[in-house]
Amino acid sequence: MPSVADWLRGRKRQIERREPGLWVKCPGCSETLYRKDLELNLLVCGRCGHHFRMPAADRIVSLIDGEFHEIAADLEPRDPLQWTDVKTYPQKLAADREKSGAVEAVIAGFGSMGGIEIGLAVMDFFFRGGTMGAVVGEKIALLFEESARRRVPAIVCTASGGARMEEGLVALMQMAKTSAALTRLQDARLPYICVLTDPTTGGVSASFAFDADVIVAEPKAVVGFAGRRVIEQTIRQRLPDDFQTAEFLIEHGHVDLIVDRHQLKAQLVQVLSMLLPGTGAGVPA
Amino acid sequence: MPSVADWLRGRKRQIERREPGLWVKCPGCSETLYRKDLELNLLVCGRCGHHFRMPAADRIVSLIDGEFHEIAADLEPRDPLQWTDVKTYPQKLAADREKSGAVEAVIAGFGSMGGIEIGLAVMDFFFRGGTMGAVVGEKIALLFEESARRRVPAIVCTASGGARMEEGLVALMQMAKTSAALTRLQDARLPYICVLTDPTTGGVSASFAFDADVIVAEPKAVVGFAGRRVIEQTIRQRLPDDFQTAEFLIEHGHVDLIVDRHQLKAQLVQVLSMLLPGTGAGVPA
Amino acid sequence: MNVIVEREKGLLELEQRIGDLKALSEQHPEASFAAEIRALEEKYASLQREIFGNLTAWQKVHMARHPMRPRATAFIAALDEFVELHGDRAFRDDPAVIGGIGRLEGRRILVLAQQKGRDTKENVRRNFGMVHPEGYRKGLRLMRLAEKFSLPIVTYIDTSGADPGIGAEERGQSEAIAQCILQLTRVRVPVLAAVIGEGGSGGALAFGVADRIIMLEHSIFSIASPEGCAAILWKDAGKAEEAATRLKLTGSDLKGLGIVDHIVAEPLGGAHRDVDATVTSLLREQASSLDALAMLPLERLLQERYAKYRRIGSWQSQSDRMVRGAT
Amino acid sequence: MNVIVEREKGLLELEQRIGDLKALSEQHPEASFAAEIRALEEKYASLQREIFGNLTAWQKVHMARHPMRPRATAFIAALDEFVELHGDRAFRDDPAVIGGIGRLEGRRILVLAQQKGRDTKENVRRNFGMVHPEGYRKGLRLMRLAEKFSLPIVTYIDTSGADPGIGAEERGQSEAIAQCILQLTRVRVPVLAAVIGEGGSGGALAFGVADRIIMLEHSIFSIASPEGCAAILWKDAGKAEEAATRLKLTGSDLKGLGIVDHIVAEPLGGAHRDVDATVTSLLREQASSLDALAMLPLERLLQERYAKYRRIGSWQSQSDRMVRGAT
Ligand SMILES: [Zn+2]
Ligand SMILES: [Zn+2]
Repeated sequence: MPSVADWLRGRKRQIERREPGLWVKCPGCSETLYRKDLELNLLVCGRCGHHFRMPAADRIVSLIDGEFHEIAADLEPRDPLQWTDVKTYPQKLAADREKSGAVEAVIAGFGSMGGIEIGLAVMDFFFRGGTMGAVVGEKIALLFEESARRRVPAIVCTASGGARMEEGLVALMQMAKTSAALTRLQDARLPYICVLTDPTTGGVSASFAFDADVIVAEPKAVVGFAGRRVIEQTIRQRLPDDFQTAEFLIEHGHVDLIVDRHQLKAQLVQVLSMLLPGTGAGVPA
Repeated sequence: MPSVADWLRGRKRQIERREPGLWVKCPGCSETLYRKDLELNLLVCGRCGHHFRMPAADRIVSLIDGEFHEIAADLEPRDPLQWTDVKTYPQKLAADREKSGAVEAVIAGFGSMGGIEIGLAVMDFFFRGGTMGAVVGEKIALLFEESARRRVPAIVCTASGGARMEEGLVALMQMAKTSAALTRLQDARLPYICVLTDPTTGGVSASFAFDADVIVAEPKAVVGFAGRRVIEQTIRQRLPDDFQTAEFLIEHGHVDLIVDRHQLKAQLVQVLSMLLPGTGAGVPA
Repeated sequence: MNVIVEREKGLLELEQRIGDLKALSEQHPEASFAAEIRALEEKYASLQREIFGNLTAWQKVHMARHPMRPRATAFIAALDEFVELHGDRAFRDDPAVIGGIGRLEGRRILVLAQQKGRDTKENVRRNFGMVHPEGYRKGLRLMRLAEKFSLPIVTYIDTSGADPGIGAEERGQSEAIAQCILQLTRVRVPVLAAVIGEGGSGGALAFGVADRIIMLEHSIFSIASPEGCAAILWKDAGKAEEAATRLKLTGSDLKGLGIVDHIVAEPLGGAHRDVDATVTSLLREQASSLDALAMLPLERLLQERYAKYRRIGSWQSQSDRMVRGAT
Repeated sequence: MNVIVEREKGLLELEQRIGDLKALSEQHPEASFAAEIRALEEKYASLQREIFGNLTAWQKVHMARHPMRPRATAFIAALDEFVELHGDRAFRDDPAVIGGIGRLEGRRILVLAQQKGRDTKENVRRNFGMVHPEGYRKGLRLMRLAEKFSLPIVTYIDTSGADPGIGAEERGQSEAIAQCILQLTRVRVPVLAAVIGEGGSGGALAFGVADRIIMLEHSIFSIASPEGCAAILWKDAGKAEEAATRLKLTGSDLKGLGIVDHIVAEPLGGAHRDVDATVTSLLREQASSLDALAMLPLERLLQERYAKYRRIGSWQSQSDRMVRGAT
């Protein structure tokens, strides 16, 4: 297992490699925002509250108290189908690694949050659109198994376009692999909370994401099984703007809570403190 | 426990006391039917298939192979609220006893069906509209408990206007009593099949009826929680004719099967034979 | 027309007059209204006793339906902490049911409540507390959550009944209620129910099968509304008041029948006359009931729950007129 | 345009001519058409071998989608007995899913099938085999029934994917599929899946997590349709044929990847050319697989299922390029 220092070094690399530019335009209110301010505000627009997509490393820093012990950090995908479309799969992986600084679409590990020891996996939409191939499936499965072994709750923050097409049916089967591993945590009667972030669809939403004990969504996050474009092409009509948003989901009964990113850590700690026996609010188990 | 002969004597009394008249008009096709023919045809109109409501004793004869060992046959209601409206509760009970020949709105007992030992309870709409008071609740609860003890499946044929108002909250609580007893059968992993017959509503539909492993309905049986008139008064519009019918229910996903009365016994035997391990079709366990 | 609201009018008038006089006496400290004020206050107190000292069943029905009566939210707001959890994970989040995890004077609990509105707007949103199948299914989901994480279930009952509409029937109102009742009879955590307003029929019972049932003094729990009962059994809606009396739907009646365990007194004039005091009293009773239930080993708790429901309802035998059962 | 249907046209024409000649030769026993008939029959056989002897992935995609391909109902009809059980007990009975209890060569089983239509009318009713959330929830209910009564679960997979519509999203398509997958990973009875036509994406996998997976020779099982894959990865729907090849969606490809266990051969020309033979072959394979699974003690069965899915997918380590995993 890499040391905290190792992990932080990797994280820095990821943050440094972010696309450059001092200014960002907010898709919510069209305001031009100073990137540093935005980052200090957890990538939430200070004016309209728009939640920008968050790289996995930043999310982990925003949730974990201090040290984070990453697991399986050195896993890299193979190429089970020897895939080529306009590029080869290894070429695409290399490009995403270069662009995002991440080595895969999920970071998993252990740390404490508000004094409660947890297993935490955070998906990264900036790497292959957060798609799930064998490595993502393996890390999520390890998180569930290892959380059960350590007798700590697990939290997964999702952001994913679904199963990774370049790994074919091997990728689809990660839905079953992650679900099987989750049963270990369930059998141990340990809490599992899923945080749905923008966007979460397909093979991730239709497997471990919607199997959680408590499901939280970030405001306006788009979450669904089929993609918006696929549905529009099928039904040949435009969908309403709020379709598949967190607000749509809560009204239709699919998520427990919508939580602003600034309250997320406190809210997760509060929920865990009530699900775990023998804990006062915010007090370690 | 009364002997078979006792039970048959009671049954005959019930059949003899049926309202007189040689001819019956079919509500399905308006045909005038000869009562004897109708009874020989299991109270199903030979012309349009309309299923007439069936007294409990006739239903038992139509389902059980030979002997039927009734349980708790001698239970009679008390009057927990000392109820009076335009009549007293005991007066109403006496009148229904006289008219229907039944002593309460359910008959429960044990026998074999297609060679499979079962517990069977049949509700009787001709006694107090099949309403459930303490005695009905007790007999259903005994059926579940005793079936679990004997390790045989249970079948309940419902026909009920709901909980019996003259027994107040005591009657409502029979929903909890019967459900609690059902857990004994469930824990023993023994099949429980409910046969919904016309009409089944309120406290019966909202308790043990819809908790069954397999739910069968007779054609056109009206089954629901709220009564048709209550809903029409609430929403101030007329309901479609098929509302709350068996056909409506199967389309909306609430019943497994609609079975004609002539096929009912064979169908129940077939289902049980596949749910019970170690039985061939129609072969005793 | 709520008969309690009607009778309160005289009181409110007196309150107004006393208030006016007190204001006047502050503005004119030279004049002495003390005697007049005292007279009015005595009149007020005697009227209050007259009106509320001995409520009939029919009056309690109207107290239970009083528009100002505290709703489940009043009690939930007084918990140490509460996180609402939404949805049935299948069809809709039913606003007539509030569910979530919380802490009652330090005790971890799972809350399930039927919630009427406090005004017209909220009543429309909450469907006047009439639950749809998806509301019961949200409840069922949360009961399973409670069992998984060993959270005692605390319910608040306040509904005239389950929603009697087309959609509710289409989506299986019967099945939804049946599953809740079944689950509560077997759920492997303590269950504590509190009837805070109207407990109407199977729609209320879906959250009302419990190890202990508490009723606020002027709440009711009934197999049917007195109006509905009168229409069916007397075929005369005018007999609702008589039906209310005969149905034995008050807390003291039901304690007598062995169905209800504790009655929590309300302030003179009803819970809405002093919401804080009512909330405090109920929470204190809930805390002590939860502690009592927590003392029982789980298997004993489940056996006692089983025995309790198994016992409700009595009969006589045809042959020997032997009387059996507890009630 | 189905490429198999197109290629079959020449064959059907020959069949017609052979039939005509045979009829003629019966009417005119004096004339001898034997040589001509034999020549045509040889041509037919060689054309058949040419067309079907070595199908490409793309051709198999079209065989899997062939309008005459036997549906789940063809296999269910061949069971010793079958009782269909309807409904999710909450919202709707989804006709795209057929579930029920039956007996396969004497073995009690629970059947779960995705069902396309055999003609336009049935396709409309069955939504072309595209399942809604309530269809998956019917499946989930029946999986639990199977577990309760120790019935092995036998599934038939034949869907282009889960329904991609507004209602499906509103009612939680993701949750419904997720719960099915989860339940199949842990259900305490043997699970045997058979891909008989199209196995499309998560919507197929919802019934496809199994102890053993059988595929009919010309069925496919894919993460996405080749057309969808081409549109997304090439941004060119014209690349569907290439995508089909690259996706490794045929039975032999997937057996190579360790995902599929058995391939059941189809008659030359595809399952629809001899439905009875296909049905017989699949049922025989299912019966023997069920017997093999029944030999395993339950805990062993569950461990092996866990290990099987836990193993799918491999990776390399960044530092030492060490290769791990089975596939
Ligand atoms: Zn903004
Ligand atoms: Zn007729």
